[in-house]
Amino acid sequence: MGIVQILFWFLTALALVSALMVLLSKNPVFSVLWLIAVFFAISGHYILLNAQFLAIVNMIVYAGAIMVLFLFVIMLMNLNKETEPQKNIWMKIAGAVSGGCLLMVLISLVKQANEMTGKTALMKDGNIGLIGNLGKALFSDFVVPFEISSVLFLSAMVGAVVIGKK
Amino acid sequence: MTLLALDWFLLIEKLVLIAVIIFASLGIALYTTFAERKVAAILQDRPGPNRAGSFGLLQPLADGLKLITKEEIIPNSANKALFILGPGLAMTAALMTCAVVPWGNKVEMFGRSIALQIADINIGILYVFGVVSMGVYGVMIGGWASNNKFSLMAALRGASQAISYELAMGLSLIALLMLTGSLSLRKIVEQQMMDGHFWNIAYQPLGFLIFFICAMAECNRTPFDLPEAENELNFGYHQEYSSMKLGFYLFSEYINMFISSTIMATMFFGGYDVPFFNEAAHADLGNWLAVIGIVSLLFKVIIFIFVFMWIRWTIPRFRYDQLMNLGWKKMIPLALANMVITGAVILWLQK
Amino acid sequence: MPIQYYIFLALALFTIGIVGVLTRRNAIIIFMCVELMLNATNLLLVAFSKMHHGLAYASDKASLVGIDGQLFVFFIMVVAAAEVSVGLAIIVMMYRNTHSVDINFLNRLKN
Amino acid sequence: MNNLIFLVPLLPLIGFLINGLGRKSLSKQVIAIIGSGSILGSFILSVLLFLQVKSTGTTIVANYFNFIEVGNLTIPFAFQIDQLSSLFLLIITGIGFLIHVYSASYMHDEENQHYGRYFAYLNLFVFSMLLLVMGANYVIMFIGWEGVGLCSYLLIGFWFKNDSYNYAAKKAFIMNRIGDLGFLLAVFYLINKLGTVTYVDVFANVSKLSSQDITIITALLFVGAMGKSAQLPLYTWLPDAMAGPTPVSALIHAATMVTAGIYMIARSNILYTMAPGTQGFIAVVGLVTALFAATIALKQNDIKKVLAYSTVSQLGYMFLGLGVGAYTGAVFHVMTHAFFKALLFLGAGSVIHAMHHEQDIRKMGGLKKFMPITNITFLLGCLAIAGVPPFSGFFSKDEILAAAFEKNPILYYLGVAGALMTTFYMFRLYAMTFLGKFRGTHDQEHHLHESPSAITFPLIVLAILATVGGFIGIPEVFARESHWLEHYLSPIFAGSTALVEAHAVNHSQELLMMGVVTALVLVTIVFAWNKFSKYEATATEETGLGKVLANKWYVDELYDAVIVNPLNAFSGFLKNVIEKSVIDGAVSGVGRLVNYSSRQLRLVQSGQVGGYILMMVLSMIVVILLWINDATIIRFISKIF
Amino acid sequence: MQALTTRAQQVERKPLSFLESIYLWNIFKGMAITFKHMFKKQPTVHYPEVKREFSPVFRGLHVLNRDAEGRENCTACGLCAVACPAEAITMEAAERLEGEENLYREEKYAAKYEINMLRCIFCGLCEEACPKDAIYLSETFAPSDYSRKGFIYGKENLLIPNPVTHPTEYAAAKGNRI
Repeated sequence: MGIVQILFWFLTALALVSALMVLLSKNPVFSVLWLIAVFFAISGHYILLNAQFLAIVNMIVYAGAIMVLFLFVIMLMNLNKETEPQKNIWMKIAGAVSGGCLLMVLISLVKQANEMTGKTALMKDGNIGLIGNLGKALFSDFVVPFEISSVLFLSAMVGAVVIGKK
Repeated sequence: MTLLALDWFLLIEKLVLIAVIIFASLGIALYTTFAERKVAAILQDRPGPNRAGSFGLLQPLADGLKLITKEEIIPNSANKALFILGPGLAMTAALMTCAVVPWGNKVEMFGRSIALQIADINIGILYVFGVVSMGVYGVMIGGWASNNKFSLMAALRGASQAISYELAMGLSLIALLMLTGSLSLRKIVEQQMMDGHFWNIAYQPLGFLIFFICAMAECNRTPFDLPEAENELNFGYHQEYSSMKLGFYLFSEYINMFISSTIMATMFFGGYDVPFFNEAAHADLGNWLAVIGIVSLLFKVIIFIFVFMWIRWTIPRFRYDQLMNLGWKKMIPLALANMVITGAVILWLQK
Repeated sequence: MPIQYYIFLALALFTIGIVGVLTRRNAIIIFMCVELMLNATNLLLVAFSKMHHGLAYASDKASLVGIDGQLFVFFIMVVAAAEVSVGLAIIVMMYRNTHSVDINFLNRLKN
Repeated sequence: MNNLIFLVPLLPLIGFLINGLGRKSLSKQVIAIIGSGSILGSFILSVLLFLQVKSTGTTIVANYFNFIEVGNLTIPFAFQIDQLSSLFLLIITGIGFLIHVYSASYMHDEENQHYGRYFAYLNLFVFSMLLLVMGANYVIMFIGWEGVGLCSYLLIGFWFKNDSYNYAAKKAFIMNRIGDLGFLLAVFYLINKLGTVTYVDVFANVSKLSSQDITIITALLFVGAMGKSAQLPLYTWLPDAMAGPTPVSALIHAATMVTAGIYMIARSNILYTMAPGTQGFIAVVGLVTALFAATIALKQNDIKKVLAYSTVSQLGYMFLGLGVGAYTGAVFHVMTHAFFKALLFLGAGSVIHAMHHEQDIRKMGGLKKFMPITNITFLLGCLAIAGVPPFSGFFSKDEILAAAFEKNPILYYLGVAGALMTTFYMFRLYAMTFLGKFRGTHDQEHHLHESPSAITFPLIVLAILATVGGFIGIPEVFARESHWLEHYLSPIFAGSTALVEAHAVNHSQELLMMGVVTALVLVTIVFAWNKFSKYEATATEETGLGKVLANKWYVDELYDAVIVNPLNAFSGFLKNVIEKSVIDGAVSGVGRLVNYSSRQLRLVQSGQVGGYILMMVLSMIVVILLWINDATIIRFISKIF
Repeated sequence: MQALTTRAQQVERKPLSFLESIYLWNIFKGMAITFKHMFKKQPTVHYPEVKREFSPVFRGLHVLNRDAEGRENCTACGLCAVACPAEAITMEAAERLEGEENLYREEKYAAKYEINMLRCIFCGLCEEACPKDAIYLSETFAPSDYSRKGFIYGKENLLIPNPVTHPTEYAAAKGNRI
């Protein structure tokens, strides 16, 4: 087991445990922090896949900006364990069971998909994850979506301000 | 990422490097606290601390000792885990930044060529931003976990300040990155060292100014020290902290200052480049070249730290609305304008 | 690594997101679970992009096959950020009106 | 020229849009200019088209787009310009233009907004009528057919603040609807049998139809014509339609709309020629209508009512002509009738205008000296309608009567009787209005004056036309090959004439008949003139037949008793019993059932987003399970447990 | 509103001009000012090593004097207590017994003499009032203690060392007086 494998399994375990803890934490602030841990784990996976740019963008955008917003909101609303609304236990069980069924069905689906067997993801080689290549592709082939997404951002910003000002 | 290859010598080398850099950072931060007091005294026509050791040089140790031996108080209603996590996060985030800074040229040692940089990654400066954005969590978590309204307010104040100024900071750097065409800090330094190239400050004075101001805000230095305004705003996010946890917060701030000075020196002032000295022509100096480089970098850093302090002891703090106005209405448009102008000039020169 | 590992990991994360949406009542947590699901897909996209790239890489080292997958991830992040800004604004509005973030109060669909 | 055809109906449509939308902002002058100008444009184009058709003699079919395309059925939006339609175009646009000019002055007292509305309706009417005439198939014709119905409703109820006018408008609309149903059924029948409604195709494939089919189609079409052209028993709307402004009466109820039925039958002449049964029926209905309406007209005192019944009567003559196969005669009469009836209506309008909306002829008299132009033109119109040679009515009516004589002398004699009655009531009307001494109030007398030139100009033009219009159809008796109209229309009726063997009445007999009829007419004129020029208002009640006639044979009452009241009672029964208990019961029962089951189902709709998402996830699972191979999934699941 | 005094001035609140709103120029001016101070002479006296000269009329802690033979001058007349505006001085008198002549100069002496240093305002009136030169204010200052009680100085704190037995301490305590 090389260092890549070790890191892979470590990050996978971290991601899954943290993701579960997002659900299981009673306190929303802990949920946010666990979710940040998930994002870190996923960023780690990106680094393993040599998608450096995405790794760091994931960190800046998700962990650095989006989750800060979540924290802001939660802290300003003063949400904590006591005020956390809880679902009735049967609903929780139903949700968990149906989710588990979905996972099982999906996994069986993937297991029997012949296209996916024997394929591997290239780990640390390959330069497509580097910022130079991504930038070239982004500003040549994907420049229109890029501009449109900037417009989307602007409108989202305006929307957020308008909603928030009411 | 060479880090992941199972090259044990490399691993040891990097570990040693990490240890050295971390301890150096801590030491420098330690003495920055001392310098702060000394500079304040000098600017105010006072001698400053001079009791512990000659010229008070042992003062930081005494301070540290005092912080460590003080009683640790964790408020009853505080969230214990997060209360401890907060300063730890702040410290970690502060220290993690040094990973991508090139401290000097390569040194030849034990038959290996060792780069004085923990990791020369493709996305160097982005990494710095990523880590800096993590720094917000230390403040927020600490402020929230204290379970104190004033701490929470200060934490939110600090977080929104950090986020606001991070934007302008990034934008101001984009203009510079257009010039360099690379995100790797080492590449940026090497470009500045080349013949016929001036330091980037010559090309990007406005960008540097914006970056400098934003760095000051990121470090919560006066005039942007709203998050920790002691008497005026009922202390800051660390109001409930005492002892070493408070020390961590204060320390992380000084480390931040040190690191941001380093980044500024690297990005705009040639890093370990010695002015008017052609390194390439003096290859015979061997490892001493690296030492000269490190000294040069540290010298620049010290000047920056001094400027930080100088400003702190000159300027009163902004009001919060002024701070936000400055960030959003002045800095960001300026940075954008700088970006557009730089882009236009680059295009014009390239035809 | 075998691509299936990544698929399973992404599926597991995705399912955890779904279970979170199903079992929690806090609108913010549900929103976070949606983000989790988005991230699961992002991970899968990157893995697939590297899988396709790996096939092309064997013959051509400079090949850019699979780069679009990573760009999709980039756009997903953009959309997610926009979504979060608006979504959180909505949640804040909701909190102002109902003084709660419990989605069970949002049962206007009923009438 | 051919590519300008679409402009002919388009101009009035544009006029309609401008006037309709700008009725509040445009000045009256502009509205009048737009309204009349668009019609004038159409008229000029129509003249050009007419000249082209006249010189080349070809039929132009302009195909624009496919109006309906379902399965095998393709109904193009197409215009057909041939001899018949070009002639009608001339009548519609020409008289329409004159009436527009007339209206510009006549309606000048209206508010700006209503003035614009009036012209918009008028233009829309002309547009619909042009569509009706120009359409190359029955469906386009039907669009125009419905359009004129709509416009007549709108125009009759133009003064919508008066309830009785609205009632009249509704009556016209409903009567027309009854007829339209027949038309629509005929079109469906055609589509069913032939799969096409285009004239050319239909007439070419007539031989494929059995005689029964043709009879049914023609009968149904005739029902449509009965409604539109006010034939017995669907005529009662026309007299009531006098509620509208007088120019409207002139345009719709004299010159154009009511002739739509004639046009339609003339257009489908081949079908009718092949259905002798229907033709006989038409002849009888036409004759009965002619006599019936004439008798009513004898005793009417409302100037417009007299004219309205005379219109019904004249339409009856036209149908008589159609029924006896004198298609040319019928069309000829349409044309001359358009001239003199428009003239008479406009003259009546002029009188009414001068009398400040007094329509009772008993309160008029002696208007001759106040309104010389109106007097003369009205007199010319009366002479024309009475059939005094050489006025236009003489030629056209004579042609129809001659054809009727060929068919059956009884038809002829009755027709002559009707013509004499026509002469009598027209001169009664003339004498009571213009001769003698004024019987109105002093105030009215003070204000009596000749109408402005915008009113008299159309009168003069129409009077000239009514006088000389007959010369396009001089009978064979007087000069060989002199019947220009017959010659011109011969391509249209070629199919019919080929089917019916020509047996002309010999000339001496015809001349004798003409002489006798003319003499009788002149006698009647003298009689009526003398009788009514010295008319004095008496308070005596009409008795006997006079009362019956004055009350229009009690037809409206009869309809009320026979149709309306039972229908009302039946509707009441349906409404109160069937609707309430049966239909409402069923509907409410279904509603209650749905309500109940919804209330049970509503429990699923908790409004909780979580519940919905749970459902979503479960259905996803089900879909995937259905999609992937069952065997593998079972194997997989059994492996897990 | 009518101004109450003529001294009231309207504060001008103009919006900042562009240059001002950038802050930079004024910041540089301020920084130049602080930078100048780096080169100013420090007025600090490095106290324990360097002491500032007292003025001749400096009034420090009280001292109960002895004469050259080591006898207490005080006769417990109470004039100092009367003179004291802060009423900080109390005393109890006692008669000199046989064999105590070497201790007290007069036949009456202060058996107990207390000054509350927390009340004392160091005005020096006691010194003025004393007919025997028994009390005077020294150059010693800034006493420190852990409790308020410690600031009630008794004779043991106030008495000057005996010039006969402890001549050096006496000299030090006496300072440059007389």
